[in-house]
Amino acid sequence: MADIDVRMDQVSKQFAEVTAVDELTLEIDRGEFFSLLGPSGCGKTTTLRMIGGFEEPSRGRIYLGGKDVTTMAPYRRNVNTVFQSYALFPHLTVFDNVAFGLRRKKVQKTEVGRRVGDALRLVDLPGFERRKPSQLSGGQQQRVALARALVNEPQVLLLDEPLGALDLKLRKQMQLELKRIQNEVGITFLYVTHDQDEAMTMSNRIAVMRHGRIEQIGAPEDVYEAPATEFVAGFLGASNLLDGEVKDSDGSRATIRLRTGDAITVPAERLDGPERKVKVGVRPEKIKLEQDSEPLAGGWNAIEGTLRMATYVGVSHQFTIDGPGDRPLTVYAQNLGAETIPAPGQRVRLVWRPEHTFVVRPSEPLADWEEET
Amino acid sequence: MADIDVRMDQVSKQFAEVTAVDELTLEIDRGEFFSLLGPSGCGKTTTLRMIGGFEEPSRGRIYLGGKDVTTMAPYRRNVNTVFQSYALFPHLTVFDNVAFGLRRKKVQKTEVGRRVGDALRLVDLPGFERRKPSQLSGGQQQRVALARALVNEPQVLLLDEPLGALDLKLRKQMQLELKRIQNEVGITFLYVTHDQDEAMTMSNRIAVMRHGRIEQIGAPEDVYEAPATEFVAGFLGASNLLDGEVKDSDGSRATIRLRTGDAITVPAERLDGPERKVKVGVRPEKIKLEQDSEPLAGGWNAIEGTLRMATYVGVSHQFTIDGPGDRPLTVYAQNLGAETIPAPGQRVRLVWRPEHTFVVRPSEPLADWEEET
Amino acid sequence: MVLPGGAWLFVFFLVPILFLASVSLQTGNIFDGFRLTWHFRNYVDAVQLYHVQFLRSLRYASIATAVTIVVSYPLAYWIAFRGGRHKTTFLFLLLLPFFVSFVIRTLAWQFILADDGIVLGPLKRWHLLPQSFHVLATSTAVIAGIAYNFLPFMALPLYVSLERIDRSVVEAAQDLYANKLEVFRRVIFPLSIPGVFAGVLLTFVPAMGDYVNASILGGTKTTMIGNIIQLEYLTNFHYPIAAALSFILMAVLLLGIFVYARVLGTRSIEEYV
Amino acid sequence: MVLPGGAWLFVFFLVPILFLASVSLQTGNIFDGFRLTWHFRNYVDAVQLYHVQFLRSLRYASIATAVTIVVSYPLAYWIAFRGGRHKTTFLFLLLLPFFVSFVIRTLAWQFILADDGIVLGPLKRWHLLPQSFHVLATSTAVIAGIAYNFLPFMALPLYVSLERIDRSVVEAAQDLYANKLEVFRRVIFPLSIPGVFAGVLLTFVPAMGDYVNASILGGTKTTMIGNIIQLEYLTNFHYPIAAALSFILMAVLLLGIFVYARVLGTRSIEEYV
Repeated sequence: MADIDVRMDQVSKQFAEVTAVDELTLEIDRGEFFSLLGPSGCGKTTTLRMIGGFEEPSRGRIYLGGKDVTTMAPYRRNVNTVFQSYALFPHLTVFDNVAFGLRRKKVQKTEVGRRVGDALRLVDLPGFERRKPSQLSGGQQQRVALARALVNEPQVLLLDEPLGALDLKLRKQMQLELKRIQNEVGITFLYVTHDQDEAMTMSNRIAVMRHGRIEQIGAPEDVYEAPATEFVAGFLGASNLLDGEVKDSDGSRATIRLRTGDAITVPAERLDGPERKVKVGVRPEKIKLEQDSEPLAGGWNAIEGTLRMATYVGVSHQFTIDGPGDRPLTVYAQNLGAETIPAPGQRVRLVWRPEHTFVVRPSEPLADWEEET
Repeated sequence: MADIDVRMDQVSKQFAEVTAVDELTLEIDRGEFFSLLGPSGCGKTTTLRMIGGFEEPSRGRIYLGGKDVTTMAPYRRNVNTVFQSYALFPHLTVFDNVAFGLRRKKVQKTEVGRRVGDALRLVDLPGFERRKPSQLSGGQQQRVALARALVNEPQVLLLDEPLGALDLKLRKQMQLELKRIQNEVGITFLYVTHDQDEAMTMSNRIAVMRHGRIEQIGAPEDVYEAPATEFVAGFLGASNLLDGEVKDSDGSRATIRLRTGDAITVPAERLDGPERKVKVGVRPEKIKLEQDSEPLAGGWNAIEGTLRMATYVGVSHQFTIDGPGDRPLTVYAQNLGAETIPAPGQRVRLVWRPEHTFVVRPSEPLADWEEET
Repeated sequence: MVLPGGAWLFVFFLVPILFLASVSLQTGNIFDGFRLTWHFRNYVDAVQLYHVQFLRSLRYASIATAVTIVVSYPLAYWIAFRGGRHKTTFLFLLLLPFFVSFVIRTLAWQFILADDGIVLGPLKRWHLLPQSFHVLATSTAVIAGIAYNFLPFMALPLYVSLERIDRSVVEAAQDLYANKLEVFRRVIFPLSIPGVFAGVLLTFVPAMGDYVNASILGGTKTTMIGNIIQLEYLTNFHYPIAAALSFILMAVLLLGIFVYARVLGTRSIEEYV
Repeated sequence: MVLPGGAWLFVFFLVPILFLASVSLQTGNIFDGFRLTWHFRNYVDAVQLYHVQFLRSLRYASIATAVTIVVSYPLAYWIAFRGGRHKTTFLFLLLLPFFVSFVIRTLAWQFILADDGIVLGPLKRWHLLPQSFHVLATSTAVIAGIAYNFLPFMALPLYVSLERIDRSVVEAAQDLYANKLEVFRRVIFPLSIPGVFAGVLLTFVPAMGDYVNASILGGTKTTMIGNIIQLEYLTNFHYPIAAALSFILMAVLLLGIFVYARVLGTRSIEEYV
């Protein structure tokens, strides 16, 4: 079993009337890239701040490397944070910013110079030592913030939506860079984000949070391909959910009958409870669009619908289809350049493999404020 | 021929030492959804502001519906703008915000009430009349800004990165909504953005700008599949460019020899000049990854490389490959759930059809400031 | 914090006020000493004797405040919207005269406006003005002096409120068919109202209590309540009357401030402190 | 704008200054009138006669400014960082005493600190203090008065500069192993320096020219240059000497401001106007 770097044991945090974090229990392994993913207000940042020491839990204990740090002051904890706003010291140069933590720890002067140099090389900013933060672009400030935290070689690096202020191209580039840096330094990264692509691209494991609780925890593939709840399914991408009822189930396969009468086959292990009313879903890239005149291949799930809209987005085509009961369904098809695009209004058949079908527990609908960043 | 709503004739704008817009000539048809796409500082917003009347061109003429408006004050022009910051009047209610333009035009009181109601229904905000902007979420403010402009039924609606402040999910939703609204009202939309997906999803035509000039103009498919310059190729997505030299060319096909010796076939019409040194490219979703032991299908382009990294992003897998001369190449494969993923370090073959190969004019590399939003 | 905060208010606000209140209810004279006799009659006397000066102060302060608005609004507007890169330089130049001490400034003006001073002297000598014409010792001189001296207290909050107006909101109004006048009336002015409110507060309160302008630029017919308090206190040694007058003035001002803050919902004050 | 801006400075800044300069070079007396005789000797006389008061003013203003920093920094700090939702209420309470007129405030203090006043009277009667003990007419009283009266000019810019410090920068320092003292020394204090600079400017300049505190709370040994100017002008009618003194004072202050602004690179002033 791997060493555990961060352990939270039934941690709750109450702000006046609001429960920001609710009985959260979590273990993060040494060297892991772990993401807390969720909409704004889900408690992910509060969780991070409790580990950093900026908030004290109302209940529960927090352990870093086995040591109880629940009430320890931030400056005594061997963790460092990359803040969303970067929080660089505006009156200090890049060098002095990065050296700040080392100097507080009374590291020797020559050692400071060497380690700051290494950290700036790691984030690809050598030669920027004497600039002030205001003379840097957003992406460069982000790198300085990263260097300033990493130079201290913390046990855990906490990252609070560090890429949120960057534009799309730069964000994608920094995602790869962050992953590279984490591989290089081998430090445990705890990453907070509301961007599902970001979390999936970089993480070893993801915890999807909502209303202060973890809804699902697992590898990106597991969370994406087999979401446990309606909320997780919807938060990680388009999910094409349909209401149905469990009809019968043998050892390996179960049949679910939709309201419209179509029968959908799912792997039996995806049914995790005795409920008969369920929601089944399938990811849009798993669906093949066929003309409804083609013969139906055996062993595939199939439903029919009418194409409402086809959108060209370069790498792919996105189709919106009015499915059974006029429910809108989404299908993605890679833009291979050879496909024939059906025209809006045409009847189409959507087929996918039973093993790509998932079954979720229903969630309350998203509140207004959850849309906001 | 369609009516022309906006015509710019060799328009330039000089700010002190900087040429923001350089001899720009442009025609936008009535009812078109036209996007100006480019990095920040490319002159797209200045172009929009000149059409809105907030900047006066240094040289050239601007026509709206055939009428010369080059020096006309903004309040006399029959265009309306949706500002990036929304620019709602903070002291007025939603109703008064939307009614502002109608009242200035002395529209009758009952008519104002009716049209404001219609506009709020169009943007899906009925019942919000008496709120103040500060009581609305970002997405709602954006809708009010849209309603406030559309209610005046302008000849052209100018949109200056209106979705820039929204988060990803909301942005995607508003893109579809904007497209729907434009279909419904039939007004010409001139849309400014630095987000290539946004431009491609919504537009009839796109003008890609850089350094105050238009680099390419055309339908999203044309600009994406056959970019004219290296800059356009890179700005609209990953482009996998390789240096080569034109070897020979018959009527329909030309052969380009790469530095590494591989021969690439391209449609002859893609060569638009006598240069022999060219760059050829292919979009990452057009490439199939094969084991290099498989037999090579005839008529396809093929190069070999080593897989460096495979990234899971839910809907697709992204592969980074060290290609000929260790040039990094990108390949996307839709996550169909049935593919076998090659392991990093493995030798792979990248194959694609000649008709998906494009040839571009080289551009200067991106400057630092062009990365910023 | 309740304790140090309370101590602060107690020592620097309540003690002076309570002390004033106590003195204002005493009787006696400077030779025999004063005793607290709860002599509320002092207030009646103060009002009977000096209500003219009190109302005059109210009038002068109100007019001077109005004048500062009229004068400093265009200045603040121009600097905020047209100042460009030199905004702060302009603002500095605007405020430069006020870095010079209050009294020196006012004295210089007295020199200049004197009956045979640099302005009126030549005009009278050349018979462009009657010999009897004078500026000093008129209410105009006092009001102008007050307005001049308190101008920065109006100009600064106005500038801040105008400067804070989002430029794109102004452009949105232009875009929505508002001409220059309408842009100002419908958007810029309403959004600058917090600045006007703050400026009125900062100008009116000290103007009410001022006595330097009236004593240097004014005459016997322009005495303000501040002069009376000083006179009763420092010259006549009528401490109880002086205290009663101070107390009334302070009460009126504090009441005014509270009502005013109430009306604004404290919002605009909060924005400017 | 060059024109109206220039006109503004001309009328409200240059005219008074030039007029003062002219008066300061005249000779004559109040009965025979004054004439411009380029009598530079007035400056020599002014300095010879009153350099003591001038240096005293410098000293008092410097000490008072230092006192306001020491007193208001903790107050501003506490309100900015610990005030929470009630920040503006605390700030309002802090400033409340200063909404009361300058003179009334100072008079109340004179009442309180008088030799047989509410504080010293009982202490002396109970023989806790010698009969000869007094507070009024000492330099301590004058400096304390100045510091008290100009406190808001220091507290406000300090508050603004502290309030503007990004909280996450403070957290970053804590995160990077800085304890409370180091967080203050390395981050908060350096970032509040613009506020200190602005506060010094706004406190020192009026303190130098002040005469109300010295005349109400002080005695003959605490006369400041402001009192001298007033005396020479209003009582002795030595206009040229008064003008020369004013001119020297103004020149010293303006020179000081410019040097100061230069050192700061005008940045911190810009941030606070």
